[in-house]
Amino acid sequence: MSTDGKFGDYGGQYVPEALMPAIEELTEAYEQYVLENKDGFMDEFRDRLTDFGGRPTPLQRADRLSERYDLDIYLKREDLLHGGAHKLNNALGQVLLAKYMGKERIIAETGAGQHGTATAMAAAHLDMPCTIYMGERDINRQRPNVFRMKLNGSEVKPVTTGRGTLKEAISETMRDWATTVETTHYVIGSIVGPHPFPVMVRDFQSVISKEAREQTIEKTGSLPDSVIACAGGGSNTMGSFAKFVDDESVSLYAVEAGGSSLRVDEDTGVAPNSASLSTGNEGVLHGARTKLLQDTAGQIMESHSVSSGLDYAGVGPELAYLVDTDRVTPVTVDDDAALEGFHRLSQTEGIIPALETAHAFGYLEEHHEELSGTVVVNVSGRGDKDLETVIEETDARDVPNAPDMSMFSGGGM
Amino acid sequence: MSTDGKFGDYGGQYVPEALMPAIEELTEAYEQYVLENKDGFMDEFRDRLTDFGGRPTPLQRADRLSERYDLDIYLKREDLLHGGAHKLNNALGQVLLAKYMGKERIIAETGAGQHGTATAMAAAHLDMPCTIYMGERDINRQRPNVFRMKLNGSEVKPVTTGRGTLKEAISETMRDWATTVETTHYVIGSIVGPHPFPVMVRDFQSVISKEAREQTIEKTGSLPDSVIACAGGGSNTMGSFAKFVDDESVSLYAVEAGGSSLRVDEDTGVAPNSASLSTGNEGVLHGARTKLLQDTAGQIMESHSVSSGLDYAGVGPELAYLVDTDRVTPVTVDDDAALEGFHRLSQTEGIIPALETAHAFGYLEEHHEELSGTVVVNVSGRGDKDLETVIEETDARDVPNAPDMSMFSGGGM
Amino acid sequence: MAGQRRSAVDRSANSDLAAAFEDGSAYIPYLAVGDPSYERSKAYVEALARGGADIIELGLPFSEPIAEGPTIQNAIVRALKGGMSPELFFQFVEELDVDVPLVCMTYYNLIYQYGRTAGDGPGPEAFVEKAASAGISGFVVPDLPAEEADPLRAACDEHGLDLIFIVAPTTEGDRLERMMQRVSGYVYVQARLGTTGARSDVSDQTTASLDRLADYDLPKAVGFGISGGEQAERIVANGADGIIVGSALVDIVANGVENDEPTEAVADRLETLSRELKAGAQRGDEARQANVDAK
Amino acid sequence: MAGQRRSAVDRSANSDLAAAFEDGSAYIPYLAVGDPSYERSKAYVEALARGGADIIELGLPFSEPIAEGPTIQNAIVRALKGGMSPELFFQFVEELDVDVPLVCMTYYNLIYQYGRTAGDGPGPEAFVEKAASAGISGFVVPDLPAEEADPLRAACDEHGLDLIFIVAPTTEGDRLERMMQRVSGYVYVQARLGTTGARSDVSDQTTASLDRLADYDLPKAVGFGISGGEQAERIVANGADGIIVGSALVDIVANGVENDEPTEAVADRLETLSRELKAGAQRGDEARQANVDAK
Ligand SMILES: Cc1ncc(COP(=O)(O)O)c(C=O)c1O
Ligand SMILES: Cc1ncc(COP(=O)(O)O)c(C=O)c1O
Repeated sequence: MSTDGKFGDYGGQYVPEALMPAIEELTEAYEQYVLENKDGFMDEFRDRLTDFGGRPTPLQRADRLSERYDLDIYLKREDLLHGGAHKLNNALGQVLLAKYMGKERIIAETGAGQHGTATAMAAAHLDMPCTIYMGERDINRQRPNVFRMKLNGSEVKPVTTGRGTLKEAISETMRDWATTVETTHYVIGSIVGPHPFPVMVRDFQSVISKEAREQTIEKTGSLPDSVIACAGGGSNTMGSFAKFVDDESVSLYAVEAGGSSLRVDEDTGVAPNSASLSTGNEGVLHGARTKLLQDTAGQIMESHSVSSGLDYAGVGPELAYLVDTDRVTPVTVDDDAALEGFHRLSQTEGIIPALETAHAFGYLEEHHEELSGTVVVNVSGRGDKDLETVIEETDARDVPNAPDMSMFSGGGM
Repeated sequence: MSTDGKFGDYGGQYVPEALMPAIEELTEAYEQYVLENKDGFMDEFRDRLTDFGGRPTPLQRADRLSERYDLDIYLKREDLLHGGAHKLNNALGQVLLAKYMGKERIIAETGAGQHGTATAMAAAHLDMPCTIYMGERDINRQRPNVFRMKLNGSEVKPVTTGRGTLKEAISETMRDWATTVETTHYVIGSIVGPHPFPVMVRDFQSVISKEAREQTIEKTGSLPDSVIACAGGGSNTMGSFAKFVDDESVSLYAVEAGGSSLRVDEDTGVAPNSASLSTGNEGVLHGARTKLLQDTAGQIMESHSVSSGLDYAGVGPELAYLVDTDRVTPVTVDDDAALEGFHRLSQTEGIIPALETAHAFGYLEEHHEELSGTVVVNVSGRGDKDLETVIEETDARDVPNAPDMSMFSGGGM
Repeated sequence: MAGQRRSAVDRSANSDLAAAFEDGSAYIPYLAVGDPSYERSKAYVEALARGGADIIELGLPFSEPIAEGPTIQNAIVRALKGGMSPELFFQFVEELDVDVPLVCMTYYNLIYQYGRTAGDGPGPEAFVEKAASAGISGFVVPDLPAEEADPLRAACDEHGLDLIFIVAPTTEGDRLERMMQRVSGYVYVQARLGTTGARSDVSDQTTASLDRLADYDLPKAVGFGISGGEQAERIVANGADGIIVGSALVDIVANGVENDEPTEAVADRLETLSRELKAGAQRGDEARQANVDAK
Repeated sequence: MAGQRRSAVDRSANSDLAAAFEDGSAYIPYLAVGDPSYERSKAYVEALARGGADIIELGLPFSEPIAEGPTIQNAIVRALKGGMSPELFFQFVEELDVDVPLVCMTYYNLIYQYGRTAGDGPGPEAFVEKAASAGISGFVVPDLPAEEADPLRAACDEHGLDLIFIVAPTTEGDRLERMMQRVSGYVYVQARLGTTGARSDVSDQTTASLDRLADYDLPKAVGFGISGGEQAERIVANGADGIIVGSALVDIVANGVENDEPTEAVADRLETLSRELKAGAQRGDEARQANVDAK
């Protein structure tokens, strides 16, 4: 697995000069602390993931879904991680690394607020001052998460440029970093950004597949036939795939947000989806060369997904590479099917998934006949954060398997 | 530990005659399945708690609190259990038991909605139709939880009698049970109600202290000096204490909701607290003899707490007995101190606790000087469900350690 | 009523209640005391007596009436709002101008707590003593199964009061035996599963319960869901020694409250329904007698 | 400017940019092309030339300008809203009626993508070729560090264009060396950490950077935060070979938009500030000369 920052032509370090020394410093820290366990960094990281984070998360057989699809379906329960999503694996790793590096302050961007809340929790836990940048529009869509960050003592800075979503928040965080780089570490939220972020975030998240691989063998006696994970930036995805990449018999499916349509209008610059792996093409965004949703001129498009955590125009360079080399199969699930998947998992397994995660279950429903044997699905997060959106979106369309929600529609939660 | 339904004079089976056969049937099922592991019931229960629930939950050293109080503080992380509170230990056990008993339907009451959501999750997981009774007023205070129950496929029935809170919901569920007792199991939410509920719920919850005891010995080489848990009905409390009761060196503190004042006005029938152990007296409620908040005539009082999960006028008979025999020390923490505890844990450890749980941290702050050595605090649940209440209540009073929340006050979440 | 009987009542029961079943089947109405006010409630109870009640069950309202359906729950809420309390209840009983035995129906906590108020410490003795002196003949306590009843039974014995138990459709075998060893006065046969409330059908469960009780030498009064004369007739014809009627009467009180009717109008309707029920029960007696004669 | 110099530019650079530094220090203003519209923007850029610009940096707006502060970000948003695109940018350059060398400042994705549009597949060649033919003399690409620059450097070499790099206060050692091996035209010395934006102080970081660069034989233009003539003077006096001014000029454009001012009024103010900056730079030249003469 690459650690030199390039995945074929993807990856790299396309950042302002002012950040390059920090990125070099971080690369060195990554190599020493993460790869070589200097000062016992990785030991402390694993201990804290266990005690603070709640690892290992279970691999649960989904009895009712298995029966429905005549498959052996196992759920990797990252929704049980502290904070309610896989995001803490990375946030805790990076905040701890910043501490080992002697940094005094943490900054991070957040879209849906999941990475922001994970970072705020980790920063509180490790006593690091923390500022989170969040698009103003996202702030309004995800108020509970904003509140959680503040409760954990983080400062939340609204980003008003552009559409006020994740893309703008990342840009703004990079600007802060360019100004404060000597004392500050930027905790990026997915396997995106300049090297060493994509490999470092992957390494922190790969605990998912490390555990899932062992757990599947323990429970079934062999490797799974397929692993399915949703893909926004791709951190839960690569986390779920990393330790299976060398197992050639294991099919890997990255489920992207198909939004309302896969048709990308390059002329008007609007992508009604967030399927960068499936419909994007090569370009440079936020520090890395990767697959992007961009218009013909190279301007980044406004992406769309019912789940704000998948609503990003780029994707991790490593995933782009694994797709090009046919190791990972990119697939898409649209908003409607994701909502159905959300309701299905809630009703049949008693697990309310994040809307991001729900895409993976939408895929299962639509393509289970193409799968066989043992299937591991990563439950990247829980859906508590999405209740408001689910009420609105379920109300706005006809979701056949939704419960009656008339008592909720209209009023706030 | 008692399994005959009496704890000294407490406990018993004060229920309508129509329910007695069901209670006898349940007692027999409890003895066979739970105590004797008939048909491997306890094995399946433990497996499902592990894979579906996420057990064991960690015992985490709270570094920053330990430093603050010069104690060795460990957190038992029940907030990481699926659903976000200890409630699933019990709900999963009872729904599974109902299945083993051949019941076709589940009913439950809920106050804050935590037991209701846990039951709804367990019922979905085990494919059992489920109806949850909830006071109308609680429905309005806890909409996200109502929505979660519905998402899991449960029916939520509003209870409009009385004040529309937990007390009324329990009564209403008993009424349903009296009508449908042959096919239906009533999943009670705490260590209250007629025998065998108090012992059965305790046994399902005692996994908390079983793990915590082993984990403390593993981490510190010896037993803790004290165990602290909040007490509403007392299920997380007895769950945290059960395996320590015979360890006489371990002090056990049950932290009750002091509300706005400990003064109980028996003449007007209003208790501005929910401290049944500390301020109540003996009586019979919801099937058991125990300590109650009641007026001079024996009418049950309107209790109060900022945390709806503690807002109950009774308490488990076993706890009442352990208090009378001086094994458990009942203590109280008022609304203000609980809110401060909420903010303190959020900021110093990166864990946003349930308002119920926050009471335990309020106690720690106010009485840490009386404690020594190793202290285990049960983090009975996470606070996501309480965000709205915290905004309102923090806004309404002066909480010195609260973050600036002006952007939230007024508007909904 | 002959044959190989197991005697359920060796204890010396209050003779009032037994007497009420001597002239054919008994009509036993229930109202919540204090619903909707002390004074009106008194007028209503007196109307029941005028309507032919043989025994009256007086509900002492408890804040958590887990055995009641919505009709009686609401009555209890109204009575509590109106200020009803154990002390006022006893005053009510003392002041009541009726000539039939009175049974107090309430929940155990009120009985249990009364000792504490009286300065005796908790326990049923003080309540029973006070009830006896106020003129109560017996108790029905829906949340007190036979297993928990010994202290109350002992206090009743001491003061010569009856303790009535409810036999549910699900009560049988050892449990039934245990209960029959403790019951006195009459047996309250619960017509069907569930809580109180007026319904129009009479369940098979009633007949089955009466059959199970056939061997016990004690009046069996059937309650839960009786609302009219024909029902009363059928139930008595089927073997009941009495009928207990609550929700159908409480409905009249509730209507009175809702429509702001004068006390006398409500009382008249209570009296009228009582007459209908009593007449139905009497027809039932005749049918049963005809049956016996025919054999 | 003598002594033991390391030659940074062995490559054959575009001679226009070098020439601009020959008559004393260069004044290098920046504006975002298309802000707030194509036509107005043209008038503004021409005003810069009238005001004494020696080189003009023309911003081709990119949707994610991660190196810009709020002032230039907003300019970019205005320009994009106004429809600015790479094609229009080149048309703009072709139509522009000024007599100074033009540098294109943009982000790498636009350069990289242009090949795809042109049918070549992604890569910088097509963009550089087009830029050269439209009359661009060089590039500044803020998100392209030396490590990723080889393809663009090669394309520039092929078309005789310069590639300017930004030296940050934190750039030193191997990294500085790597950059200086690839830079041509001039070095953009970033006056302080952070993003673009007008500020009134000149940091010590500027002096330190100029010192680190002293041994390299290439004009050093200082930018980031220069807003007035006195600042320009001080910076040049301290050893800068040129001053780059962006946000202070963009502020004038922004004010024009906000207050709905006519194009000429805004252009006049841009010209006036340009004269002030140019004059300041010239005073700086004189001070430096006096210094040299004094030695
Ligand atoms: C639960 C959950 N899953 C998935 C994602 C998508 O991110 P990634 O693709 O990096 O895992 C998010 C992002 O917020 C998330 O919250
Ligand atoms: C998180 C949490 N803790 C504690 C309680 C109180 O219940 P118990 O005392 O039975 O543990 C509740 C009840 O809802 C709860 O949600």
